[in-house]
Amino acid sequence: MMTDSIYTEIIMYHNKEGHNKHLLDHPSHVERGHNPNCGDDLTLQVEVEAGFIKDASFVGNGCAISTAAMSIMIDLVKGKSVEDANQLVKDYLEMIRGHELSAEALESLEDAQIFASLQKMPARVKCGTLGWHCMRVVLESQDSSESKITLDHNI
Amino acid sequence: MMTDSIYTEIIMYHNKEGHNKHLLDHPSHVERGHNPNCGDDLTLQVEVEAGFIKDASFVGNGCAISTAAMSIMIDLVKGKSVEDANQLVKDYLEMIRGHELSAEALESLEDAQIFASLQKMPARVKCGTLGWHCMRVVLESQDSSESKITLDHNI
Amino acid sequence: MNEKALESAYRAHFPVFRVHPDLIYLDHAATSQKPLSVVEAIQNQMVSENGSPHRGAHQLSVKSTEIYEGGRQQVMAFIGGLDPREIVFTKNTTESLNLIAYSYGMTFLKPKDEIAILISSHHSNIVPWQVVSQKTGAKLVYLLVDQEGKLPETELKKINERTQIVTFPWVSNGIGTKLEPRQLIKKAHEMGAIAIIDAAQVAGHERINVIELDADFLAFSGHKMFAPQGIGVLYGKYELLDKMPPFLTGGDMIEYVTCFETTYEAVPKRFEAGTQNVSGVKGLVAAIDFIEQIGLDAIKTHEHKLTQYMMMRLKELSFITIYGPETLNDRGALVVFNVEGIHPHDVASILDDHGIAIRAGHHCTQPLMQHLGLTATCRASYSIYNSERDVDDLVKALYKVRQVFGYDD
Amino acid sequence: MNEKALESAYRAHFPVFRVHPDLIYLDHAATSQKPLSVVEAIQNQMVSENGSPHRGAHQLSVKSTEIYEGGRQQVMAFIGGLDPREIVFTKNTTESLNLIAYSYGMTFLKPKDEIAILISSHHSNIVPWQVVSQKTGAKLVYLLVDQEGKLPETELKKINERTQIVTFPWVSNGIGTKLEPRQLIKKAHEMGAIAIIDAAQVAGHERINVIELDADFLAFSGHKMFAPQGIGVLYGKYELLDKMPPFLTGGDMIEYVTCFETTYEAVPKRFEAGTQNVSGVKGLVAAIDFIEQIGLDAIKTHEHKLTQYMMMRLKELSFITIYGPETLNDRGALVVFNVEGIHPHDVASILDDHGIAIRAGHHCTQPLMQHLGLTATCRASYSIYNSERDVDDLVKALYKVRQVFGYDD
Ligand SMILES: Cc1ncc(COP(=O)(O)O)c(C=O)c1O
Ligand SMILES: Cc1ncc(COP(=O)(O)O)c(C=O)c1O
Repeated sequence: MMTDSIYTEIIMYHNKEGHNKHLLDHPSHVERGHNPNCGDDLTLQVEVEAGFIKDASFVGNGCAISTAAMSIMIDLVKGKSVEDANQLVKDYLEMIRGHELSAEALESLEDAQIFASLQKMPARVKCGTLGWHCMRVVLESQDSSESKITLDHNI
Repeated sequence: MMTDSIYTEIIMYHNKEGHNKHLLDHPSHVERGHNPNCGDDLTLQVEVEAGFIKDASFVGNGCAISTAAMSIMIDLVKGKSVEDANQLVKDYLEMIRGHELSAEALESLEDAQIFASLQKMPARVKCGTLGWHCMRVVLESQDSSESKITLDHNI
Repeated sequence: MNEKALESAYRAHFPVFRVHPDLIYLDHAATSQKPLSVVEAIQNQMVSENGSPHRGAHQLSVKSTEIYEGGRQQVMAFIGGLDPREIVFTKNTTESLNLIAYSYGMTFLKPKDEIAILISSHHSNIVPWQVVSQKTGAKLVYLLVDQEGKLPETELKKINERTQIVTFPWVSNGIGTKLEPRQLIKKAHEMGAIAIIDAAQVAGHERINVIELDADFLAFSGHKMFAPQGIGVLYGKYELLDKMPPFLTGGDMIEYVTCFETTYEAVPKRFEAGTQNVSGVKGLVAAIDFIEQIGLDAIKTHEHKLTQYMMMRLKELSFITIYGPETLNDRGALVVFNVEGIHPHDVASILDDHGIAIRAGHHCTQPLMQHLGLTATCRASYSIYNSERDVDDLVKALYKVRQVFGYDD
Repeated sequence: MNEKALESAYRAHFPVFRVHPDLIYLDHAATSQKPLSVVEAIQNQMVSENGSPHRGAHQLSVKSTEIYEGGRQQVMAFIGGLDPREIVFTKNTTESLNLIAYSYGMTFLKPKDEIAILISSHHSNIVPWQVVSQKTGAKLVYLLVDQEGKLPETELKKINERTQIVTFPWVSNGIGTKLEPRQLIKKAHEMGAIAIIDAAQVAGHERINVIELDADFLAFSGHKMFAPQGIGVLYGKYELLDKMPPFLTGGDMIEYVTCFETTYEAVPKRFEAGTQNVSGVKGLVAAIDFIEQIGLDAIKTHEHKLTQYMMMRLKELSFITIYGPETLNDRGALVVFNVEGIHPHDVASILDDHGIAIRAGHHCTQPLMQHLGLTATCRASYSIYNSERDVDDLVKALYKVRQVFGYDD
């Protein structure tokens, strides 16, 4: 009943709450992520200022896993430096790939740790990484032009 | 050792002898038969006069089965009426297909009966029917124009 | 035999349920489970009958040729054909449809010609025609279905003198609607077009008779009708196949090859290049034997009952929306639905956790989904190995799904 | 283990020899016999792991995806690849080569371009290029081999600035000659052409390393390397595959389909349309495991010994003409020969009657045959399940063949 647990523990909260699902007034970066197979289509908005993630939010439609993962990610990175956020992205994707993380790294992922069980649900991995890939692109880019990513078949 | 027997009993004789392997002076029909898979390429020549097969011969190259079947057929039909020859062709092809023939029909095939065992050598059926298909085309045609047939995958 | 006994007799043919006794497999439309007889047929072929067909004089090669060409005869009989030359073996429905598109479509279509496609078609019956359209200039015209997936009479008017091809799924895997193929075929022929039936969701469920249908082409996959993956069928009328150029070229489909020119074999071998999947044909024949032994009528009766029961039970749930036709006779062996407030992929994941395999998504029918205003749906599809108990378990599990999402039904 | 024990250990892996204890199978180059482990792998897949890959969230679908994508990794490793995206699954070598011809050839070739083909190529590597030539206006240029099947240095000059494609069999199935692929590839690259290796007769016989070879494309069939029929492989460099349009289109190779437009998946899935043969991939992986367990070096050593012995024994027969190279290192695991005065098909039929399976004919290499001035030949090809005793029996039976034809040797 691993699936039930991932759903019950975290996702409900974020799905219902939806406190991160809105538009930003002054996003510096807008990144759309989509997943043709599921029909997930979420857009991440980020306001980066002086090397810090001042604000973030998302809009769009997707399954519970993709939206919850997105929302939990936003909670996690808000207020962090670009450098720290980058490390979180790296750690999160490593975790999903099934690599061992240091206790410290794991802890820094806070609520996002629950998605570790996606390792055992390969069909849903792309849902759980959609938002994080958007964030990765945002962090890698220096400008704020709108781009569009499609996930490939590896994580 | 069915294969050995078909080879020993009849084919040797006709292969070595080769008394039907030559050109006719005045063929009324020339029919080329070929078998892409084996590389058999034999041409049947027939002189039909007043409803009778006055003479027949063949030229070309092929395996022992195709050349022996051709040669034995020529021995059999020479001097026969077109009608009788037609019946022989019909009976021979029926025999190869594995259909039951009347004792009489079977007997009329004389030496060609040995090819009945081709039923059990499906890979060689096309060899054993090549000459007979040429004869069928000759008998069906009214003119003496040269044509070219390729065997299909059924008999 | 009573109903229960019959059900367990059916189920007993499928070893997968011995390995996974709790599995409720409701994804037959994606791919079928395999009866023991098919598994054993493949095993026998690999162990004692394996050779390369057509090319050799030795016994194993002859045996392979017999299996392969005998299989052609059996497939022909299975779909009511009369000429084995009209049966081409492929690897799946997708290759069958691509073969028509490349060999017939690319060769005979011109600008201004039209290809009429039912909007409920599978991607495999859409994308190849988009490619043909791009290459030949022929125009794609979609016949639109209603909310139930049925084709309104008025849509038939789109088939006109410019139409060269009419192509459609007999049963749509995206919404489950079963069409009456004859009216479409008749209309196509009246206008001088050819008609292609995608029978992927029909083979093994209904008696097919290509002669009565007067179909020009008909395609299906073995793996959806109890046979192994890797084998498919294309039926085509001889006079059409005969005038078509080859598609894949290479070994076994040629007569004479010189450096610069090649003469091709007669049909159907012209379309079967390279070493063929005899093992797959052996499995397909075993599947046909299995189907004929159970009986297509019995299969249909069983599936019909399941459809009826599933519709009834799902309708009891206020949070379920069912798509597709109300009338049972217009349905194939699948029910498409959505769960209020929950994305289909989440539904499928949670059901999977309860041992229930369904499919969620667009079912390779995105144009249909767009037309119906949907993004994704859940699909439960079934066969003789399913029973009413599976439906009961599905219903129970759907309540659980709702609970997980905090609903209190 | 001594030689004899090793031989019977090898043979014991193959159940076909339990069913047919007297079978001497010398037609490995046409299709291989299957080890028990492969038969069992297929059986397991069908019984307990069968689902439709990629599309589903349920366990069997996930399992299928794992088998399929895991298989891609293993095939990659087997041929020394580094990027699984460079492995495309097809149904056989013929489809792999057609994929290149249709997708690369038809797209990128223009009139005046040249395609250089080794004349010893299999029809599957000739006819598709004839079709490309007819459609694009590109010219076919044949690299001619000598009587031993070897490529004289001077022929390399035919590869020039106009050459876009160089394609050749690493080992020719028609004469048995093994080339040094690197010199051809190097020359191709110097001239800006791509190089295609037909490795159908190499996979499972030799270690392949696509990176060291610097091959652009490489094709082979599962069924010739202990795997089942119906599964093949195309290796292609990522940057080439990535710029190629799809070949077969339909389900699973798309991202978004609308009525009139489609965006395609990234490679390799772009080239894998429709439900794939997971069962075949499972069998292919089992075959790779089998090969690695025996060891490619051990296989090569064994085959090398057999070649040596067969050459020696056949040379003792005054009525036998052997074709192909004298030097063992230039040979694959097959010997091509003719029997004086007797047509190869007759030889094969009589040998078959003595339980010996060889192949007779043109071996799908008619241009090579014409070039060498032959119509047909006999071919004995072998693998680890063969032994020197098989060769002895072949020699004895060849005397019988001559006797039947009235020769007194
Ligand atoms: C060298 C070579 N290339 C290509 C092929 C074609 O392989 P397949 O028939 O499996 O497509 C073969 C075998 O028939 C071969 O020996
Ligand atoms: C209606 C329909 N057509 C075509 C296909 C494609 O079949 P395959 O994937 O076996 O090629 C499917 C199944 O996926 C289908 O349901």
